[in-house]
Amino acid sequence: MSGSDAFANRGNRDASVVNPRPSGTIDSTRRSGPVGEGRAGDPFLIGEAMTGGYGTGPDILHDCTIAVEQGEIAVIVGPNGAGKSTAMKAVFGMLDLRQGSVRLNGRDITALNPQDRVKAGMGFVPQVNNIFPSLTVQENLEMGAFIRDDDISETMEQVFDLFPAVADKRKQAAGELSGGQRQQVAVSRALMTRPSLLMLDEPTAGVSPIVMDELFDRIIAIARGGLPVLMVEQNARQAMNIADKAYVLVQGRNAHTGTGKELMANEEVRRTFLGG
Amino acid sequence: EDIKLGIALGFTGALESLAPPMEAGAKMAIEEVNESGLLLDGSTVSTVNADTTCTDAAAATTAVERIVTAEGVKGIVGGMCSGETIATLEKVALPNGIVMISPSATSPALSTIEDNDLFFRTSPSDARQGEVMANILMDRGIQTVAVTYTNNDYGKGLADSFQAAYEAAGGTVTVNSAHDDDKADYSAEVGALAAAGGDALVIAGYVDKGGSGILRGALDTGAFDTFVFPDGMVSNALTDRFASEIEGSFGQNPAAEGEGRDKYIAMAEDAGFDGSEAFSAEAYDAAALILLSMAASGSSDPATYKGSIMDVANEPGEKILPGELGKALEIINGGGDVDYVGATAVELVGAGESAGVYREIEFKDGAMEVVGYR
Amino acid sequence: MIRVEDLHRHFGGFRAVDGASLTIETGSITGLIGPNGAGKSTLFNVIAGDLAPTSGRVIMDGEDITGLPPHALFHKGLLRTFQLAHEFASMTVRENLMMVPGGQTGETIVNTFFRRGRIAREEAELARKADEVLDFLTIRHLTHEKAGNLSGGQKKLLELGRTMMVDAKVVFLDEVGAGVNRTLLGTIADAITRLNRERGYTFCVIEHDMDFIGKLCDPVIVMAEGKVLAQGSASDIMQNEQVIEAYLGTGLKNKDMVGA
Amino acid sequence: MDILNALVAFLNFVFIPAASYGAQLALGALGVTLIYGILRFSNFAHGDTMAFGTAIVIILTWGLQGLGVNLGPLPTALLALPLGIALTALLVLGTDRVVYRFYRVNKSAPIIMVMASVGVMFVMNGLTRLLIGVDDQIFTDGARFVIDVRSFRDWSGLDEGLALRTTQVLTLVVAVLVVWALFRFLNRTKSGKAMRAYSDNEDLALLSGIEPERVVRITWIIAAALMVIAGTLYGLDKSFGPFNYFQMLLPIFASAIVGGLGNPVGAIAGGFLVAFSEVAVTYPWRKIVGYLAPDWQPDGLLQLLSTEYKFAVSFMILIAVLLFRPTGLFRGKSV
Amino acid sequence: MSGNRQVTSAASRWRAPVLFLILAALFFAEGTFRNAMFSGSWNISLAILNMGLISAITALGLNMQWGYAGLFNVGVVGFLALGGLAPVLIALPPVEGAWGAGGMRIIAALVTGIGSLALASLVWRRGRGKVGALATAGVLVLGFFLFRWVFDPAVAAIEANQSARYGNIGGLGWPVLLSWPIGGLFAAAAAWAVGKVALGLRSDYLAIATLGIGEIIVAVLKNEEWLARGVKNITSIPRPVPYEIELQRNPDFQSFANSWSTSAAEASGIWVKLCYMSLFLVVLLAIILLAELALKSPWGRMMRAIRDNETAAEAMGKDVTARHLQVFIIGCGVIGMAGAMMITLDGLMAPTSYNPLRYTFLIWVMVIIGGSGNNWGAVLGAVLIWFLWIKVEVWGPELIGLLTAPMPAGAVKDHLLDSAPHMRFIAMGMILLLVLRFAPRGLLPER
Ligand SMILES: Nc1ncnc2c1ncn2[C@@H]1O[C@H](COP(=O)(O)OP(=O)(O)OP(=O)(O)O)[C@@H](O)[C@H]1O
Ligand SMILES: Nc1ncnc2c1ncn2[C@@H]1O[C@H](COP(=O)(O)OP(=O)(O)OP(=O)(O)O)[C@@H](O)[C@H]1O
Ligand SMILES: [Mg+2]
Ligand SMILES: [Mg+2]
Repeated sequence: MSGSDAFANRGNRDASVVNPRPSGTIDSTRRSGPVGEGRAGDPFLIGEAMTGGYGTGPDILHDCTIAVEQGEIAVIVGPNGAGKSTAMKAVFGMLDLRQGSVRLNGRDITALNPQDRVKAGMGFVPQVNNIFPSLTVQENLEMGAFIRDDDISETMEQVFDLFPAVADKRKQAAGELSGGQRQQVAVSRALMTRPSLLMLDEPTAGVSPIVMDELFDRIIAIARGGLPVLMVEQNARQAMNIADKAYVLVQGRNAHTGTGKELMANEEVRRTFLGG
Repeated sequence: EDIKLGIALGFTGALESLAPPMEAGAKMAIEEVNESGLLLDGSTVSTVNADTTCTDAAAATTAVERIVTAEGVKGIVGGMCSGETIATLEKVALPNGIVMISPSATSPALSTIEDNDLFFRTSPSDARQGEVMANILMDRGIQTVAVTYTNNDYGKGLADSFQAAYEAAGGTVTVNSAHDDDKADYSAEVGALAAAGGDALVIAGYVDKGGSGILRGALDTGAFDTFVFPDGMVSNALTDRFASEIEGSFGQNPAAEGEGRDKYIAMAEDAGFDGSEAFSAEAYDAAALILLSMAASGSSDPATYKGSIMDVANEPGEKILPGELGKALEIINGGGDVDYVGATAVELVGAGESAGVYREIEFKDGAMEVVGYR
Repeated sequence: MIRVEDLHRHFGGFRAVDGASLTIETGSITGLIGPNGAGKSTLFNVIAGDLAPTSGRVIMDGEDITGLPPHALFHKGLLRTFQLAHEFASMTVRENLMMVPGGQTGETIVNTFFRRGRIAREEAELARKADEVLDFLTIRHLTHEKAGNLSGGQKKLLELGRTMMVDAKVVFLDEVGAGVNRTLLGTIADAITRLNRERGYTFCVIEHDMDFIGKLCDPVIVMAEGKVLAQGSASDIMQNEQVIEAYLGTGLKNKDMVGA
Repeated sequence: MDILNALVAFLNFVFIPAASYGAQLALGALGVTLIYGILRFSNFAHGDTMAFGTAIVIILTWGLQGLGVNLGPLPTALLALPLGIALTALLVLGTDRVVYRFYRVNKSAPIIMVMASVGVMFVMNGLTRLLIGVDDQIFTDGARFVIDVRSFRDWSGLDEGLALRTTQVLTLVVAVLVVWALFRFLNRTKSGKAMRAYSDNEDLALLSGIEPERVVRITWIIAAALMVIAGTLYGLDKSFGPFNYFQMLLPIFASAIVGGLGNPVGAIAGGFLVAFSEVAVTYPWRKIVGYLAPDWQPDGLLQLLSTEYKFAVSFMILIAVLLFRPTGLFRGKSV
Repeated sequence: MSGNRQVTSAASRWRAPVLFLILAALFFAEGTFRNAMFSGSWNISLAILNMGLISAITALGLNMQWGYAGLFNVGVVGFLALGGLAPVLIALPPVEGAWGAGGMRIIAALVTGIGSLALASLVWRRGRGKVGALATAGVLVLGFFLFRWVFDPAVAAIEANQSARYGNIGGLGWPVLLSWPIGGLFAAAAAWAVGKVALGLRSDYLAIATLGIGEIIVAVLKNEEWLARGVKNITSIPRPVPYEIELQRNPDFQSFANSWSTSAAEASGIWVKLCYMSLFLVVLLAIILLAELALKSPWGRMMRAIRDNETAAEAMGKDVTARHLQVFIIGCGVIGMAGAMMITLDGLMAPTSYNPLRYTFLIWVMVIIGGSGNNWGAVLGAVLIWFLWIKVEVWGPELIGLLTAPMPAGAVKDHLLDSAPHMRFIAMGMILLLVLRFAPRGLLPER
């Protein structure tokens, strides 16, 4: 928001001169750089030794590494402000890394902008504002498949199979759905690209326990279908149960890494980060 | 001596399209005098423009203040619109004792203003035009009319004086309503005028502004067949746009009978502008009057030459037409007397305003014809 | 005591709150849970005056407060916090607190010209009180920080702190725990308990974290489809068949697949 | 009772003029509402950009007329329209590049864009005058009337005449076509849906692989097309005066808001509502009442408000609509 | 949210004094140097300054609304015009016969009108649903016809009274200085009515409402001839300062002028302008003083809180709508006062001159360029922009002349030279865009 604070909260309420809906936050004008070679023995996705922050501000991430293998679920947990969302954004190219690299499927994509990472096969579901509220559910899915030029009806059927609740509402504006349904639409939208990797930022925040279980079920199903899933979770205990790999971030650094089971077994991790 | 004259017109603003031919007219007179080299022992005259914006009194006074106090002009051709003219007269010309001759400020209010004999105009007061127009209508046997006027002091003043004169003569005004210039749409106005009805429609507006819009709408909807055009409408633009459609319509504008005007128009054509545009001839006359008065009084000091203006403008003396300024200067320098007639048959009456000779025009066979003078 | 009587709030044809009736006892910490879209936040918004009810009444201590604007309710001691923290971002933490009390002499524009002495005295008193509150919340070191620069959890503490600047009677908390780290949530829970015990605040809390609800709240009210579904102690509610079916669920179905 | 004459008078003085004026307002409001919905600010430069685009079309039209090209009964300006739109689109894109893009990239508050648009308004205002001068310009050619008053009277034998100008028909036809095309574009095509998606949620649009800058470009191009079409139709139907378009800003905004900002259907409804109320409320009903009830021909004009206050009407309507429906006739941006 | 961390550089302390010094230097140059850029006349320099000071007061009023509360008022022109009505109704001598002709009836009509509005709003608040709406509409329609029935004959009678010279109701003949606060009251009363409706709408539609109301007020002034002669203008409004002519005739003044070795004409102009300047300065400084006192108190803190987050402020017991209404009324009052001062300075009331481009948008440019939220910024912006607005008239043609000098003579060059006056708009737009780009918080940012 640099430079605009003179106006930050002036006149912006007046619906006759500005549209009070919040604007985007991603710099859409950045251009992609070249794609490099991956390294031998890399996992499917790896954000390695990432260091960086927002704009010219201080570094938020310090030498942080996140990786996920084909068909696995990797979970990131940690206290508020630890940099979990920032790490996801870094992997997705939404902030400039000062050091480190991001490699996907044998290619170095550190220089790509988010649009091109979508094209490279990454699907992302943000924590909030993750649907197009005035578009119908079906149009939401079509937008998910925006970059595809082939026939999308088959994928859409697959998604509807996975999320029957979404199929029922396909003609309804997505903004009219309940919170849990919205989350399902959001994940469906990301699946429409036929991504080779799914990234979820706190998909269960603010949803009721029953919907949370449902969502976790779906996520497991997706992962077992062969699609690697990388997600951030605050409901750490449930998340650890399903994680093939788990990262605990503290102040932008990797504090603990292991399988979900291992970390659950670790007394210190349980007490300080998992709230139990 | 280098004498500076100010030309204070609304180069931007509501009447910006009228300003250039007026400026050209004033400059033509000055050119003529300069070429003769006969003014006050070979003095030269140069001009300084001030943009009065027509509407913004503050900007106008500042601009005129500048040409008076900084540039040191000895007289002003201007202002253009009545409101702004009053403001600059009261705030600049009077305190500084500068002569202003307005070519186009026609508001009746200027007839009675406190002016220290510094203010003159080469156009008549609208009060007079109202009477003339009423007479024309009566003579043509038209008993009921609808009136629409441009919503400013000119339009309103003219419409009111017309209504008074017309009703006094036994006519009926079915409706007397305003239209604003530069509006997006005139359907509502045309509808209202049509509903009120009348044998003719008087359009006291500007041809380059809302007047055309009203006329267009009234023609297209067939609301009226006969139109009456006062001075703001009578121009070549009217002929260009509407001539074939307004057969039989008529109007009047201040313009003297005879050679003066024709000559002026020809001169203007040579100089590359349209001399028949509204108030262009008046601007020529205004500038000429100032310069001849300077010559007649032998001084470029406004306090001195302001006394000669009426003498120069009125009888007795040799009649002076446009293009004869050199001749006039010769006569004056030779101690003779002139009666400046100029392009608009200048005859200053009252507190120094044009007596108002109007020519009556009519549209016949797609052309504007002069049918008489009043 | 707050009593909600047959409250309705419709959006177009949709009945977000559809005849809810419930009572919040003075001195209690009442939990409000229910599926997404049950109408909890809408109910809060109606009670707190942010939305007008379609029909029904809200009674506070025997007085009908239906449809009063939020600022009027504030002066009656009914305060709320927001699901997303609503701090005054460009003001310091202390200013955030000092602006809260109503009826300050210096809030009347004419007084700012003529009663400067009195204003200065009041300001000193307010600053002292604000510092006390910050001590209580363990964020005294942030006194002069811009509120916009606080972390999410600290903002939530600040929201709570604002309610302490005046003598609130009832405080409504909308999802204080969403997205908050569990350890910090513990701190917040402690603060709520202390306010309830030491100052006698009544709380009504929306939350999806059942541990938090279980530890803090008694009684718990369950809403579904705009109506009250059940009410009772936390442990009762967690056993309630209907509640399990509509809200709690029975855990992961694919549990067996985990780690496979 | 003379229903036919009353009807013809009504059509001639109220319905037809209001319909074509309404269509012009609707096209303008559509542009405003599109920019509001997608770029999120009210474009105060809209009127003056419209004037500039129209000025370009006029100059091109003169060129064509000079070459002797014409469209028979239709105005030559229609031929010049595509090139005019292209040039205006270039100009508008240039403006976006040097002015608005900076604020978009910096995620400035939208109000700052409004301020910038005020700056652009001043510049455009001056540029238009530089380009074409300050006079009214007339560039209509082709057949003036589809039906004119005299032939209608002769044909029907009624007292009242009815006129239908080519430009009025043209305005309505073009407006319907443009609106239809726009709706098809927005609701059926991928790019159109992408625009709606962007308008809903910029970040998510980007995360779905939609190029935001492309959406912005398309928006400006469509807006430029709407501006030039609306401006040209208006200029053909009335006349071109550089200042008129600034004055149109007010009714255009009123239309867009009455309809529900950000909603294209609303913009159209708003345009017609404003136009009809302006004409109907200030129309003196005496004549029509006279036809319908000849015995009861009243003395007064039966005019609710004098025409000087006609635009006060659109504001009264605006306030009334907003009191009952705070988001406009058709809901503005959805949840 | 990096923007929230505001860096206050050491230089910013000197920024305001330095900029004001530069501004003063401009005026000094205008008054003393005579060249292509400046006129070298103190009369002009002071004339620009005086109007600049009035603009500054207008900008202060707008700045209160926009800078303190974020209210987007695009109807400045209307409130200025309304304020301008005060000198006419207060300071002008009464018109003979006008009151007798219809004064009482006009008052009765206004009472009827306001009464039926009040009744309508009462019915509206009491009634519910369709019946309430219908009843309200009924009251409004009936009230309207009743109002017209009382009002129209009175207007006709007053306008018929000496219509060539007067035709208006005339003034009270009170001192013109009194009309300044009264002009403020006029505008404030209108602001109350507008704010009551517009600020109460659910989404804030203040901008469009003010845009409309501004036009409506000007339309009323144009068309209600009985009030201030409408478009026929009122001239010769009394002055609070001496007339130049009288000074010139005064021998004491002549010798005083001679002692400064200037002509009496020039000295009288300067003297009168200095008198005006002192009056304006007193008002301006008083307003700034009060504004600053209010801003640096709990009231100011409350306003900042409301601007930051209305929902939260409302939940913290602040009546946001009432505060907005208050600021809106105060701001409009200040604008109205400036309007009255402007008419006093001009000595002329010409409703056709109220053009939104000049009196609304230019004021906006002043506030934005000066630095919204900062009172001194508004003053700086106003005086500076007004100075440029006037000087562009001279500089524009010079600049175009310079730019076109290398071009071959021809139609294009002539056209460009002829178009020089329009440089005004382009220049203002450019300045606004440049400032927004490189100093988005204005020349003197809010602290
Ligand atoms: N857009 C931004 N600009 C500057 N700093 C930011 C921005 N977003 C986040 N931060 C800062 O980065 C740090 C990490 O934030 P991040 O959102 O990654 O935390 P998180 O681990 O996701 O926390 P949570 O669990 O609360 O979502 C915080 O200190 C935050 O203040
Ligand atoms: N302004 C509105 N317009 C239309 N529908 C609305 C509006 N606000 C809420 N709703 C609908 O009302 C229903 C209840 O919403 P509410 O926010 O009260 O749910 P909730 O119980 O708080 O859910 P959650 O736990 O997800 O926050 C939802 O279906 C929502 O879509
Ligand atoms: Mg996060
Ligand atoms: Mg909720």
